Amino acid sequence: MESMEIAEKLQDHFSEEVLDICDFHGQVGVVVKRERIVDILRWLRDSPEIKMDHFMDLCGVDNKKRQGKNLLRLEVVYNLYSIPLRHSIRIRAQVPENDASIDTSTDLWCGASWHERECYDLMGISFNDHPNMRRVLLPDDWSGHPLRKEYPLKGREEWSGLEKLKHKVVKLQEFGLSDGTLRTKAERSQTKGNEKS
Amino acid sequence: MKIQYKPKRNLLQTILHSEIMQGMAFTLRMLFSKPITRQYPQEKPDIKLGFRGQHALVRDEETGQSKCVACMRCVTVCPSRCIHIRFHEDEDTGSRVVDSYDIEALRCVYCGFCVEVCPVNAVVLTEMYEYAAYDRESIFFNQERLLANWDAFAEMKGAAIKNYVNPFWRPRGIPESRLPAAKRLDVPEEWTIEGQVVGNLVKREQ
Amino acid sequence: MHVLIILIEILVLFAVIMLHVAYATYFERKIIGHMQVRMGPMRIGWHGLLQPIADGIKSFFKEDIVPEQADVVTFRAAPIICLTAMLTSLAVLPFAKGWVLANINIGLLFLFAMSSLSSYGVILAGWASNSKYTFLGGLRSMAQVISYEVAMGLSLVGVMMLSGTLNLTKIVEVQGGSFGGMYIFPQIIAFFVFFIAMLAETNRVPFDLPEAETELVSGYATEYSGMRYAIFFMAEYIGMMVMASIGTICFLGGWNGPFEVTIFPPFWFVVKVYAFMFVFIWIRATLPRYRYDQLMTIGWKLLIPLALGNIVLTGFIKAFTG
Amino acid sequence: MTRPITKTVNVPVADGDGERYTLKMGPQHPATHGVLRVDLELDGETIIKCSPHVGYLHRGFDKIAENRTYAQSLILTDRLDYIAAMANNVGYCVAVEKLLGISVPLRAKYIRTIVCEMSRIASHLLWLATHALDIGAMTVFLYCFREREVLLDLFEELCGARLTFSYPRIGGVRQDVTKNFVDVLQRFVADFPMHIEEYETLIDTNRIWLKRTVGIGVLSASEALELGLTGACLRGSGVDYDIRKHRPYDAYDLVDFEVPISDDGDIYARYRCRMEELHQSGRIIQQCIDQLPPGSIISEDAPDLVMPLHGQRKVEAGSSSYGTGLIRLLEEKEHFPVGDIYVSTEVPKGELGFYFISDGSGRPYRMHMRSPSFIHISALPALAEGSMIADLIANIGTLDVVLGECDR
Repeated sequence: MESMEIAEKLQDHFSEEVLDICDFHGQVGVVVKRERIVDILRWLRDSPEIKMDHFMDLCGVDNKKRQGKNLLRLEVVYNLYSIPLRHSIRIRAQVPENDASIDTSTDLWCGASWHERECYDLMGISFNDHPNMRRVLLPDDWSGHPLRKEYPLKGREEWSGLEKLKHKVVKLQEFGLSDGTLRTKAERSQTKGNEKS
Repeated sequence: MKIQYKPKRNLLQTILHSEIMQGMAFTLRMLFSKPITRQYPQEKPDIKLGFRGQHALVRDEETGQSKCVACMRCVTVCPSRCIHIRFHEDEDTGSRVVDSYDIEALRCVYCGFCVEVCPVNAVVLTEMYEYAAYDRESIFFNQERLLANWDAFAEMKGAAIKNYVNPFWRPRGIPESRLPAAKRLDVPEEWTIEGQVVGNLVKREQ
Repeated sequence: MHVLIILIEILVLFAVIMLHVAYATYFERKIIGHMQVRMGPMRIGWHGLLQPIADGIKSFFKEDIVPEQADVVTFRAAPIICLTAMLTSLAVLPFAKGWVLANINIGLLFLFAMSSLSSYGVILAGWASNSKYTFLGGLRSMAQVISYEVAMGLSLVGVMMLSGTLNLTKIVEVQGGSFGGMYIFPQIIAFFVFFIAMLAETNRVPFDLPEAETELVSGYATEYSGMRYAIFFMAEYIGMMVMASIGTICFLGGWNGPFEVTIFPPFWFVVKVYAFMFVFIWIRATLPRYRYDQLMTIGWKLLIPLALGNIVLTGFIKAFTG
Repeated sequence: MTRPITKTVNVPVADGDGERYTLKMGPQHPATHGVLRVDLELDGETIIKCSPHVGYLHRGFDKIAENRTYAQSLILTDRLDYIAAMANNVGYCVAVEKLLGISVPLRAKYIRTIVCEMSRIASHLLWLATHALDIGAMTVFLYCFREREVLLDLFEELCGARLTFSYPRIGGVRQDVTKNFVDVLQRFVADFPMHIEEYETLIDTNRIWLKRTVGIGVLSASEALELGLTGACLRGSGVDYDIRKHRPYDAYDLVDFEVPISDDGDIYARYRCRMEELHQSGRIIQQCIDQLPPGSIISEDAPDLVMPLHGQRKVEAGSSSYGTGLIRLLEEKEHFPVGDIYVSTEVPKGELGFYFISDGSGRPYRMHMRSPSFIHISALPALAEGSMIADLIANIGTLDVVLGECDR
């Protein structure tokens, strides 16, 4: 089935939820509200003529610098594919900034678990009822969500463990094992000084 | 396509350990085969043309200086931002004069983009690969070091340096019209579109 | 005077064996290397001939690290227990007629006792290091030694029945008169059981579970370094040699050979032991590793019944043929 | 239909009070293929609970890519699955081409297919080597490396690097193939089935190998799908899903090959699938060499490396656009089509997907990689719980994970 047809069917079925349908290079994305996302996904997976059984991808998007109607600050993108019927669709669920959460899809595909953890980790969208909503790629004590547009590329501050590490280097110096050249970012930029101009 | 499995072994094969014996026979045979080890420092690997190794600035035979015109294309394209150029504009001619050309080789990812985009073939990744050092300073290349690297490379190449063409300077299979003037070098026929390798089936059709 | 001679004999044996151990590692590395289309050690000496010596010196001068939470006394003692037990068992091995330190009547039993004792070293090392990998390695080793000791002992009962003695020298002598001069022909089942049990006893592939590199890092020796690690290594190689010697003595006719080498009486013994060692290495280069429970299954469900059956069979044959 | 994330644990505990303890396996461990940490809760040697921890190698590629041009981000893909960097490069380029609407010349397509399959062979060889080593067969390791070396030498001849290739370009490839490359490759492909037979002599029917792999880590088709597995792991469970057939890219629809599938879903089935894929890759390469058409290797409208703008590949010496000028050019939102696209390719590990959002500027607004290893590691508990430590090692091996790709 053509992706557009699926999108239209989806719109018939969930007319309240579907906000927009967009087509780009033959790939169809359906912009939906977040409230009934699990129902939408379940319908896509279970209805016999659509049968989206392969959960290709899930990722979060920060819409801060992006123009488009019906777009909220955050977005969760689901890419689904049907292996027996060979068609695909993209679902883009809108998530507001002040309540960055959406229902989990791990009940449908348990493989979505780590996708959602990654999305939480890097984008800060939490998933309700997820069995293990912790960071996955970054350390547990990391602050902030790096893929948000306001997060600077080089990070906000020095890593909190750096002081401890510096202490260790000093200790190692006593044994002649290090020349003690570990410097913080501020110190580095001082020594470089003019080089950066 | 469904995978075909080998048949199960029968009782006799189980008792005789036939499959293990086959494996043992094979390893025994390999015991007398020629080892493939290369005894590295004595036996150097055969480095192919266009290997992405140590950086160098080509020393222009006429001026004895680098060919760089400070167009900043390499600085712009560098994905790891390890090239730093400073230049000033000559007040008389309006052309750019390079003050310093630094490459932080420890940041470099050896992608070769800088060589590819250089319009005058000034910067090059040579085939030298043995330049490990004990301190960071000796792997920070400034203009003199880069020119010296080229001299070392030229010495290694010997007479062949005259006609040295790097596949990043003059990519194989790219028509000359798509290259800047300085990159339209003489190359073996194989590198040109006319000399390119085509498949047997295609050849037959022609 | 007698004591002094024995002391000198011990020293000579010790030196010879240590040299053999050193070159057994070289032998193994070379053989495995060539089987894997590489060259093995090549750097020190001609074709790496001095490599084992360099390794010995290196490990001797390396720092001896003891983990903070380890039981220090046991941790330090464990490798020594291993090595001592293995070295002691050398005393009863007859390398040629009359070439034996202690010609005792229960030689075979003594060997079993010593090889079990050396596994204490392994278990203690596993426990004393206070690390989970070593602990698992120690546990595995304990279970393995217990189950395979039984199979091995039972497999040699047939040899004892045929020869009627436990004295190793006598076993060889009696064996010389049997069919082919080797017990491997009448005792082929026992030899099969013995061979597999031997691999398991010496922790060799495919039964190298106590030190399974990809599972337990280095098993019981994970926390050891420097000389102590080298001692474990030595114990393992002496263990290999002792086991190969038992196999040679009990099944391959000891120092007997097709012709006598008068200049060097243990010639055939050494050849056979090295043939065994070669097979050890050859197997290591070929086979994957069993899982822990599969190892147990083989020990208890295959080898022990086979060995018991062999005893019954040998008994019947002996009874009917006289 | 739905299933909890972990299988119900069915472990025989002898007397009910078997003492449990935890073992933190990794991140430094010989068998975890990089920096994977697996926290195990053990009862004896039986795994009761297993939770993998990743992220030790996280470099933030998604974030970096947002601040680089499309061409520059190519080098990031080298460092995903460094075992088969070429396949990642090609996957990235295919995705960007689809986004920017660039068509690739036929010759470049064929060359890409060749290098993709070469890297599939290289990756599967390394997988077989380490998998066999994990299970204890150390000799296969060296034999596999012997063949892999030939491929790496060929890659070196083609693009000057042995590990981080950066060979394809958006709109084509960097270099044309040489006569020597084709000859050596052809000889390699002709000999390769013989080498596969050599590996199989050592392990294929070996009783120890069978004992360690048959019936271990079994996944049914629906389980594998639900866990999101792709590649040989999914096909080993009997699902016929190969992107090369489902959504052909490059020259895959022009060559003839089979997709091996097995219904057993255990480690041995996955092993057999990958071994069969080696044969098929050889077939594909042979066909591509035979059919290699003449022509250009890079599209006319491929963006320039420096200025990623349409149809301006011509370089004028001395034309300066560094500094604010270029930044402004990159920020201008009129160069590329605006939209989002998800394109996946079949890399040796499974399905490598790239999700791009373009806002028209010279840099991607958002790039997301769906890395197969990441999902495969998340499936580890389902495979390993209830089995023994030795099986955990075999299971990590059979998933064929590369931590560089997992952590990004």
